[in-house]
Amino acid sequence: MSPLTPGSVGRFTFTVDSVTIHFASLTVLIGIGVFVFALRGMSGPSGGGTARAAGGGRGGTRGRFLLTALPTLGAVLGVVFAGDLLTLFVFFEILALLGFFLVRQGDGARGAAIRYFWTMLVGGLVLLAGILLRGGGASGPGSVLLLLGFGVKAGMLPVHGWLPAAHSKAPAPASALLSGVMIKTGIYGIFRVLTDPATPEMLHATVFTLGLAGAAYGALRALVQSDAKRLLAWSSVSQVGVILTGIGAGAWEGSLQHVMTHASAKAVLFLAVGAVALRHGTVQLAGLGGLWRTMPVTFALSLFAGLALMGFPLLRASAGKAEIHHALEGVPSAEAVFFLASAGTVAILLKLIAEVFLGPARDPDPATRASEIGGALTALGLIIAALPLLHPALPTDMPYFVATFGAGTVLYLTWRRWGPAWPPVRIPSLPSGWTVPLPAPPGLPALPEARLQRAVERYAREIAPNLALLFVVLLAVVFVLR
Amino acid sequence: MESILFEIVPELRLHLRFDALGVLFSATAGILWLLVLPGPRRGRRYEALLALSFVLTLGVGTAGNLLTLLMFYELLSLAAWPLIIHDETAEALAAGRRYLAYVLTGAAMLLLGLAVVTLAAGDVGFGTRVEVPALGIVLLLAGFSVKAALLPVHGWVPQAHPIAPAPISALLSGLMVATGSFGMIRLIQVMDPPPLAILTGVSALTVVLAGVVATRTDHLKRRLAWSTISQMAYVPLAISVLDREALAGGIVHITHHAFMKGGLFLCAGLLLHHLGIRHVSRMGGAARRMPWTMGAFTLLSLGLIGIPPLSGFVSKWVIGAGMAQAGAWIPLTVLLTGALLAALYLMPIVHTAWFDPPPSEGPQVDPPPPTLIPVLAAAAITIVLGIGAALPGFPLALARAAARGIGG
Amino acid sequence: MNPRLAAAFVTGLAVPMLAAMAALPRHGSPDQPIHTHVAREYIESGPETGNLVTAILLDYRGMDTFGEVVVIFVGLVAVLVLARHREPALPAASPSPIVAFIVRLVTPFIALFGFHVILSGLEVPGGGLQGAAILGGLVILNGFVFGPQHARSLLPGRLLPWLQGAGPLAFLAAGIVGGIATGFALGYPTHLPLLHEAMLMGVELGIGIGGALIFSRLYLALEDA
Amino acid sequence: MTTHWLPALVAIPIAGGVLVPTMSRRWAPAWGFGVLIATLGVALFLTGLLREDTVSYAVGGWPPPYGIELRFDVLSTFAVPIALVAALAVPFATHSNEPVTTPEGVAVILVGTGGMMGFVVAADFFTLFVFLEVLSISAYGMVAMSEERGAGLAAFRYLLMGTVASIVILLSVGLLYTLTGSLNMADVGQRLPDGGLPLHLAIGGLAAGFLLKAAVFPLHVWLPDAHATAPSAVSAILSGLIVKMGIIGLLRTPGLEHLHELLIWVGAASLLAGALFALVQDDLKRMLAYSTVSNIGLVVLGLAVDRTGATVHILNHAIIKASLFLAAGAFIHRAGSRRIEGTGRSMPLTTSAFAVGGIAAIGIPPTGGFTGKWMIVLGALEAGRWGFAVMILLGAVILALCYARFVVVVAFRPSPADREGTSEAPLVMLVPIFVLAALSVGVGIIGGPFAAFVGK
Repeated sequence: MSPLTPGSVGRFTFTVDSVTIHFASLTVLIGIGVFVFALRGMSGPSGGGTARAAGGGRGGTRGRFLLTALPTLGAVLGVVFAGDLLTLFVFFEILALLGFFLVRQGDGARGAAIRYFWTMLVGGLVLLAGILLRGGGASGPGSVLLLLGFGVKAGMLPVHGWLPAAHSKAPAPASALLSGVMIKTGIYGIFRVLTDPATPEMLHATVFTLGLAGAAYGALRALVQSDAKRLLAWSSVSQVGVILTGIGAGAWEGSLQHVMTHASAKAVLFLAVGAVALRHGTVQLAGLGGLWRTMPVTFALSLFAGLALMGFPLLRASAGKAEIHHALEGVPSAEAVFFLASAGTVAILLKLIAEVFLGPARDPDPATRASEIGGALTALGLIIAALPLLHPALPTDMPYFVATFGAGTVLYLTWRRWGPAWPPVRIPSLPSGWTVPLPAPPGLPALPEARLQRAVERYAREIAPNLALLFVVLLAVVFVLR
Repeated sequence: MESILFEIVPELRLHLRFDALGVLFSATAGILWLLVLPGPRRGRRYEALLALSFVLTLGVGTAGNLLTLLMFYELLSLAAWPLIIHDETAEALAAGRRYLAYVLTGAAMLLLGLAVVTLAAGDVGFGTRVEVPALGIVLLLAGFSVKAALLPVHGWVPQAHPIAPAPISALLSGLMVATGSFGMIRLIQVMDPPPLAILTGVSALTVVLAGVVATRTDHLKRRLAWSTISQMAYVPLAISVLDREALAGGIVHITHHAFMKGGLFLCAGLLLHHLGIRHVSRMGGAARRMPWTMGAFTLLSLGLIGIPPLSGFVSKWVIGAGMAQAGAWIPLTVLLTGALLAALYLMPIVHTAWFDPPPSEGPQVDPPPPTLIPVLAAAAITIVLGIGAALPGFPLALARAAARGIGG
Repeated sequence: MNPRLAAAFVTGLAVPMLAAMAALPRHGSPDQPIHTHVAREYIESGPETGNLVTAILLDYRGMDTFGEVVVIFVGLVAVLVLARHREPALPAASPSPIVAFIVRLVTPFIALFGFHVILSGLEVPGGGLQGAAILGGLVILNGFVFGPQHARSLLPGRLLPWLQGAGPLAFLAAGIVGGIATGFALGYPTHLPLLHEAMLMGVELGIGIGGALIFSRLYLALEDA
Repeated sequence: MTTHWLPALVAIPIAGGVLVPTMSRRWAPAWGFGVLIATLGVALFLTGLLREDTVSYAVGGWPPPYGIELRFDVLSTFAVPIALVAALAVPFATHSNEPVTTPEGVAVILVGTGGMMGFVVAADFFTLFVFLEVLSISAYGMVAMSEERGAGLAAFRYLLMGTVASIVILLSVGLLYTLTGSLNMADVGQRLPDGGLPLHLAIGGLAAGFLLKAAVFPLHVWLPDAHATAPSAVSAILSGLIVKMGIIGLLRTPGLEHLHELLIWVGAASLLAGALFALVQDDLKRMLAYSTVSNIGLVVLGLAVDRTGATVHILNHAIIKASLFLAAGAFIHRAGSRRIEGTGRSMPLTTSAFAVGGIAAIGIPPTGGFTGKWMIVLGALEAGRWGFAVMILLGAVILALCYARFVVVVAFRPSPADREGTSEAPLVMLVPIFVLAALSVGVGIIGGPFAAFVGK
């Protein structure tokens, strides 16, 4: 049974095929890793002070996290095993709800969580509309809405806004789950839609274009972040873009491979950053440095994961990216953008690893130079890091890697020398009627001037530059695709 | 099964009929009444009228022709009125006056419509289809829309629902408004309606505007009342699509909504009674004081928004599927917008209650089991009806059977 | 009401009424409906009793007369309800001896004449109501002269409640007897002249005595008030 | 068909009434009740006969048109509510300290009942007039019986207006006699000239007189005072029965079809004006009185569009309005004054009956108020008179608000402190109220056969 049949209420159907197994195994493996980390790295009911920095949130974080994370994994499995769209949607919405609680457990995550919730809710409604339309026989518009709905979850370009905020504010293990597992359900959905024969051809190109744009845009945004978790979050946007490019271009196996790569690598990186935060109480790049000495294992694992993500040819993990790249051959413009994104990824990861682990030690306090987080994390990290090695194969595009690596290094160094600090993105608290009630109807209240003022300022500070950048990238993409 | 009793006026008989639609409605009424029965005693008058209005609701459910339907419908309107003003405050009395003015005007329109229909087609039983002038149908629809709280004539709901005692609010929102929609369904069961573009427009407007107003309302029960206006407009919206599946969705929505909104109003009543909370802005930390109550509230809210697999989702899904089948894109959009608005006015309550600090700490004051159980039962029903939607004998099956009986 | 408005109103009503009068069949012309239809039948079939007016009053349209007697009766009773709770009036000032003497003198004659009018109504113009007026007037006259207390003493004490309803009761009795004798209520048995006569006499007497008492009591009740 | 029970219908209550003054105060109500129950029996018997044929009776053996004819037809079935309401009013009044149950009071009621009986069975215009006088004078007396302030003035006003009406009716009867030479209704109907000013004046005069008796707006000015100040038992008779006599008179008027256009407008005006006046009343009985004006308007409107409906409605409204006035009387009795706030709190049964009566008065199915109203609305629609159907329903809505208002006053306002501990009305009041309330629902439930019977 195709997972894209509309389904009927009250009947849950499930299906298993290779794609399902792929996503499911990924979910379970990362889930195990995250749990192990959480058991060790988060505080119990009588949690200590250090745990607050890593896990964030109030006392008793671990229990709450586990209570949320376990059903989250179940819901993810529900999504990927769903035999029809309705079943899928049911788990999808549950996932959205649980995700809210995951994000909400972070310190200062209120705004991000709320934004996440609304985005997911609207995304869910769009998805529902898509499902209904497909069920009603309008497979064209239905597919568009399905893509949009799944795209929201995946962090596809125009609807990615929630992702950096949520991923960076959530507690580290939650971020790992979010980036590693949850956004993959969106990708799973898009994959299913695009592999369905009923989907119009035109949508392949659309996904391809959006993916390409996202890959470049995310990379550029990530490059200018000064917060390690935000950097990783933007990197996720970029990587999702890469995967979507692959799906759109028809490089399906490569895409799935890259899904696995990104999931595991990003989980390791988030957990590593979490471990760093656990020790040092900050994730600001400016406050870190030289940690390779105190946390060598963490460093090694991060490096390993970073290399996998960059597409280091000796790792099997790079095969996916290579296949995606191959699918682009013959379209020079797309290849150019893809190259930019790849170089950007290299620069990002170099930046992360270099700023955190290399260089002079910035932390003068010897008291915090404690041992590493411990054997559990190491074991977990190894499991995760080993994933890309499961199917070792010889690289096929060593030159490409060298080129991207070179370009990325240049990019990183350039930024290091001259790079401007990107204006910090403030997460607006949405919507303002959330807790502060306005005068009751009848008659809708007038828009307060202060709110208007804030809106204008926000537009000038945050939205306008983003739009400009987006515009440039899209223009480039359109230009080269022509 | 039908039973024809008395001839009330020449050619028009008191006529009872048991079909899927009526059984579903009556069963909903029965269970909802069971839920509102526990709680503090409120005196002879209250209990007598409560019982009376239950009987009359059953009458609405089992009416076999238009006249009988209208009869029970009007009597129910009147029987509910003393319940609304039960608290006898000046505010309640004002609300009661307004309620009566609205409901009676609606009744006048219904009667006129019935007269037009009777002149054209005689006794209109629900088993046969008849040809009647469009004017009659329009009048009847307009009359029913007063009770169904469609937009220009919704005015009684936001006043009457918050002012009534909590169990009565639950009944009003759960079933009283539904009788209007029920009447509309009965109408299209027997007559070919004219193009229902106006009904579509009006209900769409109602869904959206009432939802927007609900987000702007601080008074908890009033917000829930606006929510009722918005949510119950789904049913006429579904009717106006003229699709069998959408209709089934509309029918099942009546039942599902009854339990969800009924439960929410009961929760609101408990909040008021145990914590003295009337306003959303005062609800910070309420969930810490009354975790069970607010747990049920949260679940019911999620159900109302239409989060799967709760019952609210089932009705939304079935309505939506029907609309999609019929190619009614605008109603479908409105339907989803309504769900979004439901989230906009319900989730902040939940969020505030669970995550915001309480104004003053205090011990947990969850009500004693007899009062708490109905609320939890409503939540449980929401889950069961959602997950078990496809089981035979469940509302959805009955609604589909009913819609089959109606589908032209 | 504004007097001018009232005048205008009355004029407005009067004009069409006068116009209608003008449009009526000419007064006195023999071919107009009232002379050719029912009334002719009355005249042609002739009075079964001595007097045509009495025949119409008591026979052809006895029911109407019954009704009118009841009207008078109920008028009295209504007044009695109102007067019930008033305190007794003061005794009248002592009358002039001349007037008192003359009234004492004529009282029996007036009474006799009253009864004559009542009973002769069967043959000549007159009848119960006229007699009742005379007898009632007699009581009222006494009341004026000697005060209400004296007038009250002229009335029969214990029998009063029975006798004041004499008019309707006599009609009812006649109705029942006539019903038995002729098969129709208020029918008069022409084949039984004696009974016929007795019934008419009874009715006239009832009307007369009852009416007289009613008039008297009306006077007394008003005097009390 | 002929039966002696027909004249007996008139004779029994009058004989009873004439004999009451001979009795002691103690026995008068019982006697009155017995006589009225006997009358009710006769009325029911005659109504039963009516299923086969109308009953005609030639008084004194003189065949119509020469003698007086009594005729029991569909309209005469009003005798049943007359007897019933009057019978129930008498025991109801025994608890009041007003002189209704003195021998004279009972006599007035009995004779008045006899007058109404004569009125509804009269088939002769002059007889009709005579019995109209009997019942009118009884009615003036009944109003005057009240101990209320202003009752005398109200009665006097009533008397003035009533007398004007009577004179106009008498003049018109005279005109009809001049035109046709006959007084028998059927005969007059056959012998009417085709037209002409006198005919129109006669018909118009009759209609005007009867409309005045029926208290149609704007001729209603006497009614509210009279009905509101009268003792409640009497108000029930006045509002339930006596104003209906005007309608029955209209229904007996020949050539009424010339006046349909007038009637429909007058009726509509009365319907709305009565309802609106009722809305602003602060006194329960005045509200009920204005509600009667409104209902009479409905019936007058109905005369023009659906005579059967109008007839049904006067029958049903008699019972409904009587039950309402009796309930109002019970409230006032327990409150001890016209200030009845909160009285209903301790009188749930009376309040329920009042509510049922109110529902019936508004005309919600399946109560008696619905049947007639429905038929009239249907008639108006059938005649293409849309606006009037709407007006009827509008009037019903306004009336509903009036009744709701007084339900609030009675049952939802706090009672004054000095009236704590009142109790439910005594049984002798409750039973009449409940009999009437039950009947006002009962006649609605069998409204179909009922209307068919009336429409025959």
